[in-house]
Amino acid sequence: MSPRLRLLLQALPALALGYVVVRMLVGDVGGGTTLLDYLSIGVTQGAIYAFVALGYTMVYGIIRLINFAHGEFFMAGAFAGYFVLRDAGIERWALPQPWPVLLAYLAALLAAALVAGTLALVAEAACYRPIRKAGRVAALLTAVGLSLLLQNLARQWPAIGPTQRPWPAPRMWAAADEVPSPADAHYYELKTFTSPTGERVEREKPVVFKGATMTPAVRQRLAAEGGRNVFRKGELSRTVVDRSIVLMLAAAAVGLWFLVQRTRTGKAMRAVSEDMAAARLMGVNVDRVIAATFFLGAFLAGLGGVAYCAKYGQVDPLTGFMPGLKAFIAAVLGGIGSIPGAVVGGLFLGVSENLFAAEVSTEWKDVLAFVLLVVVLLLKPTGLMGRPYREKV
Amino acid sequence: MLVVEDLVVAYGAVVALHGVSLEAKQGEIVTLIGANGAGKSTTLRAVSGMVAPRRGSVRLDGREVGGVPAHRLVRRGLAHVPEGRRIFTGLSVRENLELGAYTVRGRAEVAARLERVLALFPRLAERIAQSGGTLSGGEQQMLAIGRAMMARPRLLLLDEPSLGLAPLLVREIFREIARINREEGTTILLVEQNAHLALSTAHRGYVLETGRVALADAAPALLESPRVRAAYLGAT
Amino acid sequence: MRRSLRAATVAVLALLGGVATPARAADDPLVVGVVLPMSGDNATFGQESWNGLQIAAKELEGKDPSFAFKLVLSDEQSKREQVAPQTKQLIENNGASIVVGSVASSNTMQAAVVCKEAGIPLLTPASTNDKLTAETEKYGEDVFRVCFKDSFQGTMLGRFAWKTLHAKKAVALVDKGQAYSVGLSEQFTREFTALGGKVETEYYTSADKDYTTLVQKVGGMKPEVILISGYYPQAGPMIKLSKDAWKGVPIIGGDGLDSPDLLPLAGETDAQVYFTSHFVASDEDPVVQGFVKKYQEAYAGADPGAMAALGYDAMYAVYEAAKKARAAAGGGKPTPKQLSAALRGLEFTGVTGKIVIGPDRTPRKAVVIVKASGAFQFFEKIQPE
Amino acid sequence: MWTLAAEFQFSWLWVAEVLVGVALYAMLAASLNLVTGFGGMFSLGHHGFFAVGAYAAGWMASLAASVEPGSAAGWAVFAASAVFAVAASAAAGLLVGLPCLRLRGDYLAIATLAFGEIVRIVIQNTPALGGSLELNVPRLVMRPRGLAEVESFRELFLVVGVAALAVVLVVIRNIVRSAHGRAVVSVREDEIASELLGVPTTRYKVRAFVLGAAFAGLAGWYYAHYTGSIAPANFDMLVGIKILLIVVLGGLGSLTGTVLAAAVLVGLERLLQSGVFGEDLKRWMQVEYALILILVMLLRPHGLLGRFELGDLFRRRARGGRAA
Repeated sequence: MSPRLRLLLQALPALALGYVVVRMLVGDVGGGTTLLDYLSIGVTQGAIYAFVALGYTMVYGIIRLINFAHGEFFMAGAFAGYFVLRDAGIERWALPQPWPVLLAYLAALLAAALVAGTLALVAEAACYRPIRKAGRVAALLTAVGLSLLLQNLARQWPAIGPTQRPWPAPRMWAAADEVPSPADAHYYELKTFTSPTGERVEREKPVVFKGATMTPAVRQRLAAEGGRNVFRKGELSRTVVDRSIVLMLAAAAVGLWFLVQRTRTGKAMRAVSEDMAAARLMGVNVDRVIAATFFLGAFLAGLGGVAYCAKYGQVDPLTGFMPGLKAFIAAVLGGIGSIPGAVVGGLFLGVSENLFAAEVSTEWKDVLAFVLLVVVLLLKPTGLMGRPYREKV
Repeated sequence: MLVVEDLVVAYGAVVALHGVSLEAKQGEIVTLIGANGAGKSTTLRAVSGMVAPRRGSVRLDGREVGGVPAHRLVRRGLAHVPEGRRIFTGLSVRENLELGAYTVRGRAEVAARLERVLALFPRLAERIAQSGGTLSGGEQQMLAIGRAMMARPRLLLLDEPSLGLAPLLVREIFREIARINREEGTTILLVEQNAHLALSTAHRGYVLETGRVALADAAPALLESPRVRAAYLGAT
Repeated sequence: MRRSLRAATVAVLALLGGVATPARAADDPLVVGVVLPMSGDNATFGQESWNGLQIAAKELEGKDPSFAFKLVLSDEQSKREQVAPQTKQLIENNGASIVVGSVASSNTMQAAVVCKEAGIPLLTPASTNDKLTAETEKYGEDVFRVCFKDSFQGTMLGRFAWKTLHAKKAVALVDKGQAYSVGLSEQFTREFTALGGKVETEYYTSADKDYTTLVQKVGGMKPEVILISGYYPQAGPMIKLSKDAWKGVPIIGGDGLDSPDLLPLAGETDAQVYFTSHFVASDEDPVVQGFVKKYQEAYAGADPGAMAALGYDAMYAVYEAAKKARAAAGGGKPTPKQLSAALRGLEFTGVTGKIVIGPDRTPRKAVVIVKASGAFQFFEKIQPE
Repeated sequence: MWTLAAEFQFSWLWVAEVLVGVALYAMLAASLNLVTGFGGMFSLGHHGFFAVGAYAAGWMASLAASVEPGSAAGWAVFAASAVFAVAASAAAGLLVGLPCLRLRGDYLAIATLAFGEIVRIVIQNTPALGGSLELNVPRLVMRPRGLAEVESFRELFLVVGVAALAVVLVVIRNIVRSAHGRAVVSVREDEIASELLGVPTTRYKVRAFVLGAAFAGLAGWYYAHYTGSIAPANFDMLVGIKILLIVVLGGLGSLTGTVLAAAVLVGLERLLQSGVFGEDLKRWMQVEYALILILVMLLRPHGLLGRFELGDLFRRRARGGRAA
C-alpha cells in the first residue's frame, strides 16, 4: 500500500466522523432510522465511553493498573450531580430562562467532576499507593475490591440507597396563576409527609396534568399558600443532551491533549509513565503525578457520569458498571495507555455497537464488544492507536 | 561536600553494602571502581535516594540526606545519571532536556539552561526534535548527561557512562565529563567498569570489593598500585 | 461416629459465632420465610410487597392472638444467583415452613427448585410466568400464587391491543434474560396473531441502559402498538427516550410496569401507556379504597401499588391456609405438607379480588387495565370468563 | 411475634453446604493456580471454563432426564458427563489458549476476560442450553424429597466433591513435580532463558492452560449436578475474580494455600451472610467482604501463607523503586 493511500484510508473515518458531528450540531440527524441517524447515536454513546476510557487509559498508562474502580468514580460523580440538581435549588434563582437550568447543569457537572476526582485521590492514597510495589495481580484485586466496596457503600448509605432513582430534571418554578389552562406540561407541588416512624418524606405531588385544566379550587389553594410554589420539570431535549455530550468530549479531548503534551505536569506524566525511577531522578514527585493522573481521569469520569445519567434518565449504585466495562474495552480497542486511542476506541465501539444493533441484531449486540476486543487483541494487541508492542523488562 | 559513613544497604535479605565510607570534596571527580556486584551502583543509588540505607549516614553539604526520596535531592543540587542511561524514549530530545530542569520554574531560566547544555553537546542540538528512542547509544548517553546538567547540579553521579559504547565515543564522553567538572565546577562521583579510563579522569578513587571499601587513594596513586593494576587494569 | 462428628462441628461453629442454638419460643411460631428484592433493579416491587405483608401481619396479630407467626425476610437484591442460597438458608437455618416470594419469575423459579427438594410449599405473591405452576417436573407440585398467570394477562393484553386500541401491527420488546418477559410476550403474540394482527420482536437486556438505537429502530418499523414486555427500570427509560420516535403509538405492558417509579423514570411524556395489573389505587371499589387508606396511614401518604396489595393478600393466604391446616391437624403447628394441602382450593376475599386457588394452583381473578399518564388511572376491569 | 429476621441456627445441613462450596472453589482455584501460579499466565476468564464444563455436563444430563435416579444407568451418565465436561472445557481451553497465549501479561488477562463474557453471552442466546433462563440438570444419582433426603444428598455430594478435589490436587502436584512441571515453572521464571535452553515455552504454556481449563470443567460438572439448575448469571465476572482472589490469597503456586484460602474465604462469606454476627453485620456484609479483600491485599499481598514469594509474575525485575 502506498503511503498516500494509507493516509487516505486513515483520514476517511475521521472525515466521516466530522461529517456526522457537523450534521448533529446542525441538528438534522438523530431522530430517524437512516444510517446517518444511527451513526450519530453511536457517536454520542461513544463519546460517553470515551470520557470514561480516558481515565482508564491514563491510569493504565502511568502505573499499568486496570483500575476496575473507575466505573465507581463515574457513579460517585453521577450521584454528586444528582444531588446538586435535586437539592441545590439553583434553578430557583431569579434569572431569565434558560440560565437557571444551564447553571444548575454546570454546577452539577462541576460537583460531579470534583467529587469523583477527590474520591480517586483518596482511593489512590489509601489503597493503590501502598500496594504499588506488591505486584500487579494484587493491585488488580485491590481495584476490584475497591469497586465492590464503593458500590456496596453506596447501596448501604441511606442518602443513596440500593434502588435506582429517576434523574431529576431541574424544577422550573411558577406561580399558581401562571399555569396556563389547559396546562402545557405536568405541574407539581412539593408535599411533606411524616411517616409512622417519624421520618419526614418529601414527595412531588402532581397538581395538574398536561392538557388538563386546573380546577379553580386548586388554583385558589395554591395561591393562598403564596408565592411561586408550583413547578414543572425543565427536561432537556435529547438533541440538546447529545450535542452537549459531543461538544464536551471535544473540549475535554483537546484540553487533555494540551495538558499532556504542552504543560510541565503533562511532561512529568509521560516521563513517569515511561520510567518511574528515572522520572524521580529528574526531581519529579512521582506520587503527586500519579495522584494528579487519578484525579484527572476521575474528573472526566464524573463529567461522563452526569452526561450518561442525564441521557438515560436514571442513576443507581450500579450505574458505573456497564459503562465502566464498555469504556475499558474501548480503551483497549484504542490502545490502552494512549489518549487519542481512548477517544478513537470509545467512538469506534459506540458506533459499531449501535450500527450492529440497528442493522444486524439487537439480540447479539452485547457479544459484539467482546468479540471486537478479542479480534483487536489478537491482530494488533496494542490497539488501533497504540505504539508497537514492547516488553518492558 | 558529600560524606558517606558506614553505609549499609540491603535488598530484602541480600546485603549489598556492608558499611561503605567515602567522601567527595567540592570540585573533585571521585571514581568508584570494582568488579561486578561490588556495590558501586548501589552506593550511587543510596546517595541519590533511590534506595533507603539500612544503616549509616549520607551527608550532603553537612546535612543528612539518607532516606530522603530521590525527587527532593534534585532540588539540593544532586543529579544522578543512572546505569543504562534511562532516557525517555517516547519523548523528544527537547522534552527530555526540559524534564531535566523539572524543578526549575520559569521558562526563561529553562531556555537559558537548554542553550548552555546544547552548547556542551552540539550533537543534541541537531537532534532536538527527534524522539529519544531514535538516538544512537552515544547520543543517548550525551542526552542522559545533558539532561542531568539541566538541573545545574553541584554533585553529579554518573553510573557506567561507557557502557555499550564504542571506544571512540567513550573517550569523547569522558572528555565531556572532564570538561563539565572543569568549566562548571561540578563535583562528580563516577562509577566505571573501565578502571583505567576512570582513574585517568578522576582526582581520587575508591576500590569497592563485595560491598566494602578495599582501597582509597588519589587516582594517580591507585593507577600505580600493584593491587589495582593486577585486579582491575589487566596488567601483569 | 458420623452423628458425633456432626454434633461436634455444629458445636464448634456455634461457639465460633458466639451464639448457642437459641431457646425455642414456648409457642413455637410458624416461620414464614420471605424472599424479596428489597434492593437492586426491582426494589420497589420487593419493598411494596413487604409493606403489604407487614400491614396484613399487624392486622392479624391483633385479630387472632392464638396465632404465632414469625416473618423472616431475606433480600435477594434482584439477583437471580442470590435466590437459591437465601431460600436454602430460610428453610435450613431459620426453619421456615413456607416460603413467600419472590417477584421476578426467573428468581421465583430458583426458589422453587430449592423448595421442591426440601418439600416446602412456595407461595409467590406476584410471579406470573405460566411455567412456575405448569412444569411440575422442574418446580414441583407445591408452588402457589395469589396473582394471575401470564397466559391470562397476555391474552387480555392481546385483546386490548386489538379491540380497544384497534392496532393491527405490534412490536414486542423482549428481555431474554427474564422468564416473565419471554412468557408474557409469547402469550400476547399468540392472542394478537390469532385475532389477525402481526407481531415483530426486538430484544434488549437489563444490563444495558442505552436503548436509543432500539427505540429508533422500533419507531422505524411503524408499529401501531408497542409491547414493552418487562419491568419498569427498563420500560421507564425506554418511554423517556421514545418521546419523538414513537409519537402517538400506544405503549402497553404487563404488571412489571406497575411501580411508582415508572412515571418519574419516563419523565415528561405524551405517550399513552397502558398496562395490565392486579389492582390500582384509583379503583373506586370500597375494598380497594379501604386498603389504600390503611396503606397511606402506614406509609406516609404513599399510594399502594399492585405489589403491596398482592403482598397483603399473600399474607392472608398464608394465614387462611394455616388456620385450615391447624384445624385439620388438631390444633398443633401445621407441617409444610399440611400447609400445602390447605393451600389447594383455598378461598378468601383479598384486596385484589376474590381469591380461589384452582387446580393449577393459581387463582382466577380479574385483570385491571391501568392508564399511566401523569398518574396511574383506573381504565377498565376485565373479569375472567 | 413479627420480626424482620430470626436467629440463625447452625445446622449440619448448613455446614455441609459450606463445605461443598469450599470444595468447589478449592477445585476452581487449584485449576487456576496451575495456570497463574505455576504457569505465570494471568487469567481473568476462568469462570468461562467453569461455565463450559457446567453446561456440557448439564446438557448431557438433560438428555438423560428419564433415567431412574440412582440406577446404574444414572451413575453411568453421571460419570460420563464428567468426562464430557472435562473434554469440552479442555477443548475450549485449547481454542482460547492457542491464539491468546502469544499475548503477555495484562493483554492475556483482558483476552481471557473477554472469553469469559463471550461464553456467557453465547449461552444466553442458545435456546438449547436454556438461554438466559436456567438449564435444569436432572438428578441422576439421587432425587431428594424432603429435608432428610436433602441432607443425605448433600453428604453424598460432599464425598464426591472431596474426592474430585483430591484428584485435582494430586494430579496438579504430580505435574508440577514432573519434568514437565519444572518446564512450566521455568517458563514463568524467564521465558527468554527457557527458550534458549530449548524449552518449547508456548507448548508448555498451552498445556498448562488446557489442563487448568479441564479442571475448571470438572468443577463445572460438580456444580451443575449439585445445584440442579444453572443459569448464565451463575458464571459472571465476579466468579472469575473470586477464583483469582483465592489463588492470590493462598499464595501463587501453593496448593495447600489454595485450599486454605478457599476455606477461609467461602466460610467467611457464608458466616457473614448467615447473620450470626448480628443483623447489622449481615446487612453490611458486602461492604465488609470488600473491605476484607482490600485489607488482605494491603497487608498480605503475597497470600495468607506467604510461603512463596512469587509476586513478580510478569518477570519484571525489581529495580530499585520501580513499580513492578
